[in-house]
Amino acid sequence: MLEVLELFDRPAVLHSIYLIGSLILFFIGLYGLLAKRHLLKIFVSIEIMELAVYLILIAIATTPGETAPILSDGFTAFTSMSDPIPQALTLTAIVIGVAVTALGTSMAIQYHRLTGKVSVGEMTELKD
Amino acid sequence: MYHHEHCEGFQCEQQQLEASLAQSGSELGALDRLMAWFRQRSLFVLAYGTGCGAIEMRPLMTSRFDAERFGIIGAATPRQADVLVISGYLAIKTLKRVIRSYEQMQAPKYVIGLGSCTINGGMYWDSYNTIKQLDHYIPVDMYVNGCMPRPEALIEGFVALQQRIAAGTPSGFERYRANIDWYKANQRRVLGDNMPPDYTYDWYHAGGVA
Amino acid sequence: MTLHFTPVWFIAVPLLLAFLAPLWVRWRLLMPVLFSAQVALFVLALSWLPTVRIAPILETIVIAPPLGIHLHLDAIALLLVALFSFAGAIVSAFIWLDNGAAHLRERPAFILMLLLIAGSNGMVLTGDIFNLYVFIEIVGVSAYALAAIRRDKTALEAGLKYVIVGSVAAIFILFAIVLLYLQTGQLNIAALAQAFGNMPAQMQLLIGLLMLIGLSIKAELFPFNFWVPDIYRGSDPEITALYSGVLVKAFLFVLFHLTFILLADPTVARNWLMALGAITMIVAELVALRQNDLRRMLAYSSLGQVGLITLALAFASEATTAGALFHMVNHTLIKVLLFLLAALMLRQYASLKLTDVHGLSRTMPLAAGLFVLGALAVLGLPPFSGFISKLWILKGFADVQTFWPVALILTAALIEAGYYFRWIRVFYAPTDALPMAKIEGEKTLNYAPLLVIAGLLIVLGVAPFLLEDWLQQAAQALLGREALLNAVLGVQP
Amino acid sequence: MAHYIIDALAMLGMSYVMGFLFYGFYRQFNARVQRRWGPSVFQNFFDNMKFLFKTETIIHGPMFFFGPMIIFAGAVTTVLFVPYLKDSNWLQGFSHSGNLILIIYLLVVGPLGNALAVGSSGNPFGVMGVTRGLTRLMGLEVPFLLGLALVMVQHETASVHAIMAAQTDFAHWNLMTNPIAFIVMILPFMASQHASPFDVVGAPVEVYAGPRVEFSGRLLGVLMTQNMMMTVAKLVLIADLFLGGATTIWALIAKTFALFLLTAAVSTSFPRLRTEQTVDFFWKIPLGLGVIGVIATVWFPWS
Amino acid sequence: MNLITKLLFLGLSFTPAATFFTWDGAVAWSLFNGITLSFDLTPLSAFFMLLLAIGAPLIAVPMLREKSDESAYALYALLLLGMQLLLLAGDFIGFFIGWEMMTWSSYLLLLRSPRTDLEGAQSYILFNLASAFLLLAGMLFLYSITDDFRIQAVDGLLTADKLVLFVLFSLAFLIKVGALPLHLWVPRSYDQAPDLFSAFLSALMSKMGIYGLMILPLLFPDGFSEISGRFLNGPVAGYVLAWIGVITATIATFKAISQEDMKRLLAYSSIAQVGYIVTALGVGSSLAIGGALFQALVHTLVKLLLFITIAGIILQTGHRRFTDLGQLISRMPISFFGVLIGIIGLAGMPPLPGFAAKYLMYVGLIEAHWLLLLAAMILASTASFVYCYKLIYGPFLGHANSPEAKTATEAPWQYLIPQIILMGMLVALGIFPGWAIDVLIDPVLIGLNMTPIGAPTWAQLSTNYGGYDGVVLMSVFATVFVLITALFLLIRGNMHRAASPYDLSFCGEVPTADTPLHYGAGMGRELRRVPLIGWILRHTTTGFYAGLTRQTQAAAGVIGTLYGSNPQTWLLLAVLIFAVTLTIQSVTGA
Repeated sequence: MLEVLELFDRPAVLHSIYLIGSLILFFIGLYGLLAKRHLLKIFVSIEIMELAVYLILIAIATTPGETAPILSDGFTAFTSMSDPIPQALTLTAIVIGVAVTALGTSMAIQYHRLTGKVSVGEMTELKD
Repeated sequence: MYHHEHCEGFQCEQQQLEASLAQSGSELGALDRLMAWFRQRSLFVLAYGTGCGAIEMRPLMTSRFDAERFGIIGAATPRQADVLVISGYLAIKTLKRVIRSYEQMQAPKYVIGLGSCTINGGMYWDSYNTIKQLDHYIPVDMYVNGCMPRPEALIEGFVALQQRIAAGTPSGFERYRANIDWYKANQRRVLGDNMPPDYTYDWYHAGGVA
Repeated sequence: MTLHFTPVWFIAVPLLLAFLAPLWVRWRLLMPVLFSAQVALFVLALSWLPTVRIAPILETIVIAPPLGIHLHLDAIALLLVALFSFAGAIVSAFIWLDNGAAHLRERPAFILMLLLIAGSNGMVLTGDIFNLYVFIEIVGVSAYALAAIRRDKTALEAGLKYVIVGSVAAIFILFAIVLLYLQTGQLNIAALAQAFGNMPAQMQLLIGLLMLIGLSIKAELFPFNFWVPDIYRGSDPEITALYSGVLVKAFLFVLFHLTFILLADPTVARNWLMALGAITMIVAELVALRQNDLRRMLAYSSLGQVGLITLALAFASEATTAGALFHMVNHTLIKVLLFLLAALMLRQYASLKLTDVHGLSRTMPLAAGLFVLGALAVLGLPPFSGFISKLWILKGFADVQTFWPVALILTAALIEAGYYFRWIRVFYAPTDALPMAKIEGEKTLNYAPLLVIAGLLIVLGVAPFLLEDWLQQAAQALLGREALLNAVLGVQP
Repeated sequence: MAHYIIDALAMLGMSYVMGFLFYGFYRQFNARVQRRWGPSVFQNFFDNMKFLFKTETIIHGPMFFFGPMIIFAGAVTTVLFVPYLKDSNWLQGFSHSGNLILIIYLLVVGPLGNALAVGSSGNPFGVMGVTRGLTRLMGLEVPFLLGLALVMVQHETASVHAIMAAQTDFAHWNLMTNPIAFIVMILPFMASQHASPFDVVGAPVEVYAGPRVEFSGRLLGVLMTQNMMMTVAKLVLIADLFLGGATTIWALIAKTFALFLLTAAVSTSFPRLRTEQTVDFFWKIPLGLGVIGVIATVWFPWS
Repeated sequence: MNLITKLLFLGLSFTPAATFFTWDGAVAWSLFNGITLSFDLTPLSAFFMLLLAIGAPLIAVPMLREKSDESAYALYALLLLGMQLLLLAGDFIGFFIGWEMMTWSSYLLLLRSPRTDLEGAQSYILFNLASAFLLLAGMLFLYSITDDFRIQAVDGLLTADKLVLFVLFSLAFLIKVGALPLHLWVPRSYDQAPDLFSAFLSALMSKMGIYGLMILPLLFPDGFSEISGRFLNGPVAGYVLAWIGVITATIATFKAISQEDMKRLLAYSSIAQVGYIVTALGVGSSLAIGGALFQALVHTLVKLLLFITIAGIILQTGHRRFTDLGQLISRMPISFFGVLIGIIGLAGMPPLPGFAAKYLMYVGLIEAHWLLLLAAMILASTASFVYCYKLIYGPFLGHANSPEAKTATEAPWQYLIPQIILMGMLVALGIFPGWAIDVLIDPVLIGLNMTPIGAPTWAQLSTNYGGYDGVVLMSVFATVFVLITALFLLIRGNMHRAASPYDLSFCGEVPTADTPLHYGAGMGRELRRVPLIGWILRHTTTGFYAGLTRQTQAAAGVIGTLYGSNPQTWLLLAVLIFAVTLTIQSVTGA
């Protein structure tokens, strides 16, 4: 039993699990993006895909046992600390993603107010 | 030669018309005689069949009678023709075309009346739509009588016409020009408003030269 | 205190000005600021030209590459930055002078436009791949918002579509960046380039494809450019001018910059990219034949030109690259001109459908004339600069006896002529209708920015040697992988 | 100068006399074939004089008058540019200033001038006739010129004098050395003489006498005169080109008469063709022969 | 203001003349990347520059009559500039620049006519651009072989390369001259263009195609001579070109006969006339090239004259169809003489110079022993009599067929001055063909390294096949004409003028104003009964090009369906392509 748990501690296994999970998440998002008609659902799907990508980054860049990359409490060297860059990147990306999603949803709401439509398929105003 | 010295009945009318023209056959100069000779030697006949006599005109040109040896040959357009043969009866409708064609022919030009119908109406003497006496409407130089005359008679008529031309006898066209008003009045009597336009002869009034 | 000029200014100045927007609103200086900022950047760029010609400028922020973030100002970056500021200046001058589109003269538009320019400049300048992603997103967000800035049905529809497609493209790019980082632990492009060759081939392929598709969507390459006509049709023509003139060029640069840097041997991707470019060109030109709306037509024409540029850049010979860069410049100028003309025409006509603009030359003779000029230039007819750039590209192909692109380019130009001249003929069609009354505010001053572009097109067409050296250096900079790697990685803080 | 004037007058006089005699002969010949007596040999002269002495002539505007003048001038020019005699100072006209191609084109100048007059008359039948004439011309000119071109290629010159001079004796007549050219050329040549069976254009009973429908009196006389002269000029030209030219007037008359006899024989034997049949005929038979001639003499020069 | 603009425009139209007379020394302009444009006046280009110098002001004069139109003037100036650049260019780039400027500025001028329809405009620009792009392709091909854009670079290429270049260039220039079957744009544009601009198109712009074609003899691939030597006295490529020219001439002539519109007729006649030139160029001997140049000169003058005169008629009557005109001879006598001289030149009748040109070309063909070509050329040139006759009969003779034709007056003086000048030039050239040979054509031939034709005197045209004397010919003809007219008038007799136009022998009937007496449009209709002509007239290339357009449009439509409006579809497609490419590449192993 323990061996099984230890198995999970091994980075390769752990990374695989994270990777598979993220990819499943990614494909869920992709499915939603391609199959759902509702505008908000589409934005949700996009957000899910984005999150999946972040997850991959965070998960793969971190190995079990590493500590948070904070220099305090007597830690003076970057030993056995996780790589700080992915986390910084992810934070930035999340901010951007939020901005995009916010913009998109606000547009969608306004569009709904103006036209009463919520479906992507009904957006045919621009077609000649 | 069936030429009468004396006039009878309606023929006198024509002689009175001719009387006004100078009898100048013997006074022809050398050049005039030459010209007259060329003229009589070459007669182009307008191919215009007005009545049943037209059927007699055809053999005239063929091998049997061969009018070409007299210089007589058909012409398609009045501009080129010298002789207009009125071949038999002349309906009033046709008269208009005949007058038009005659006036479009270039002088010197001659008219031969063929058959009795042109002389006195012949068998159509009481028809409502033929003319009875051709020379009331256009001047006739030579009548060939008969109903219908045979080609031989026709040839004889032509030959007689040639002799008249060679002799310099005044021709119908001079008579027509001199008495145009009389002819026009006669024509108008039968044609009424259906007269051909007058630009073809208007210039006769200005002394014959346009 | 002396002002220290650095490339950061190209990014920082617009951003700063954008954040100070309330101030400009209060002082009623929005438009002058917008315009003068762009002009200032343009002048700045030009003033740098002699320096950059000697050696590229590397501006490191805090620490040196590969660890630090750095901006890289070489000839091509300078060319594009100058081009973007120039296009921005023209568009803002147009908006300023033209009192038609009120919503473009307000604060949101002001901020977004500055952001767009700042982001585009950043994309061109940055030497860090995540930084690149950030700039892509900045540009993206501002572009999405600008697309919808009119806030009516069509604009919102365009904005929404743009958001959806754009964010998916961004995810592709992000995915590729994440994979790159995970594989190499590097974010600096130069460092990545060194490490890229050591990655497993499968991974290279995956990353390459993700990057290619993400950037292709953004850079409007077939078959990822289906969104373009709708967006161009829905948003304001002034904004569209920026998309076609600035945005696409920035993305094209990024695509080829990454290709040439990351791949030690660019010929690997050559056939792919050339095929992509050729198909884009032919398909777009063909489809444009049947477009009955001016803006959609211009959109397709834009796609066709992008295809041409891609085709030429992908060939990666110096002559074609220089020609393609020149064509980029020309295309920006021309498309800005044409879209701004479309904006002017929209003031006068309810719609820009083929059937509605019959006899336009009667009411707007100058606009029609400028349209003709733009069309001739985009078709590559002398004596306009479009001819020179096309000739340059064709000559580049002929230099190495490659004739199929020549044939394709000429065929595409012929098809392009088919529709452009159809529009011209419609503009000049005789109409029985009386000339429409001139609308208020239609004044010759509106045309001033457009006339500047027209003059530039002629000048560059007659005297292309003015730009020759710059373009060739830019081409060398774009293709010179080794030089760049050495320059970046050899630098010390 | 005086030499030229006398020479020119002699050429014109000879052409005219030969012309009406030939045509008179033709009418006689035709009559005899038809078992008629026929008119006098001088009949054409009489006809012509009659027209010239007509006292009335109608014209339809100035161009109508100038047309016959142009055609006459064209005919005279043609006559004067054809050398009548070989190795002689006389009957040369201005032929040293011209050449074969020029003569061929001069043959057409007159008819085109006349066509203007016909058009000017305003008679649609006349114009119809002109169109037919031009169509026939289009048909006949191709094999005609091709035949002559074969001769020009054979002698490598376009000068009639040089071609004449090259035919020293009977064996060197082009008729003998280049018979195919003669065969190619002769039927179109007949058509260019308005001879039956290609005379649909101006025949008296076809659309009202064709182009001449409005011409009368003296203008018609002029047209007849030039026609006779032109006919002789063409005959002389062909005699020059194929029959070795003539050193004496008698030889000239004999050769041209022989050619004319050939034309007359064909004319009396065949029924008239419609215009398009004419054209089609020329483009099939003589032109086909011409192509064979080209292949035989130019592509595969046996000799 | 108006007057100043007009004067300025008139001055501009003299720029080719100024260039022609004052040009000295070469000019170079560096473009980029080692591409340098060089401009100079060679004997050949000087010849064509002369045509331009004659034509441009003569067309400008009647243009002054219209309301002053600055943009038209500007375009016209650009057009002249382009043509001068083209002629001066010493390399293909400059040539191409001039060529294209000419193309688009003429297109814009074409658009100024209210009659231009979409098909006409599109076919004009697309054909001309196709021509230009073929030229560009040829240039680039040449450059790829020789690293040189100079025109002289074509010397000494391999046979295969020459063949490729020959095909590209000849296609380019044949489109410009409107050779069959690439002529679709010609009748449309000549017909629809502003009336005076048609003169420019036909007289001057088609000559630029000829100028281009002049380089083709340099390019005749010589690899087939062992096959062809036995049958042809010349290169096969030349033979093919000559046949193209002569077929063009023949078919265009028949088409011209069947036209019912004056300008369309002239358009087809232009195609035909230029076809002769192409044939002569195919022969390529010095006689034939001389003939081609002579024909170019004559055709320029003739077409200027005819188009300007026709423009005058259209201006005065508003009609352009043969059925609507007639009997203008008494109302527009000078125009009548314009057309008369024009058609005599066009038909190649002696004594006008059209004959000299034809003579040289015929002799060139005979000298080359290309007799079948000669026969076809004769066919075309005799058939051209019919349309020439139609051209003068329709408007001027016969009966007036519309109220406007009954009341028209002579064209304004602006139209008459060029007509009179051109008539004078044509007559003078006809009298002095040797002068044209000596002064205009021989320098060009020498410049092309060919034997000059030479002329003993200015009056004489002389070849080694014999020649003729223009002065003798003209004086004989004129003397006879004057003498016979005088003689006839002296013994005038009773010659009288018909008192009415309806005094016609009309089978005894009396025609009236309602009788269809004008034969204008019907002329040539019966030609359809001749099998060959009927076949030609029944077939057109319009269908082919219309089909091509339709197919392209259909393809565009099919591909256009890809550009839907649903973002999900777009993304689905992108993802699918990603997946498929990834799979394929992974499986095959990149």
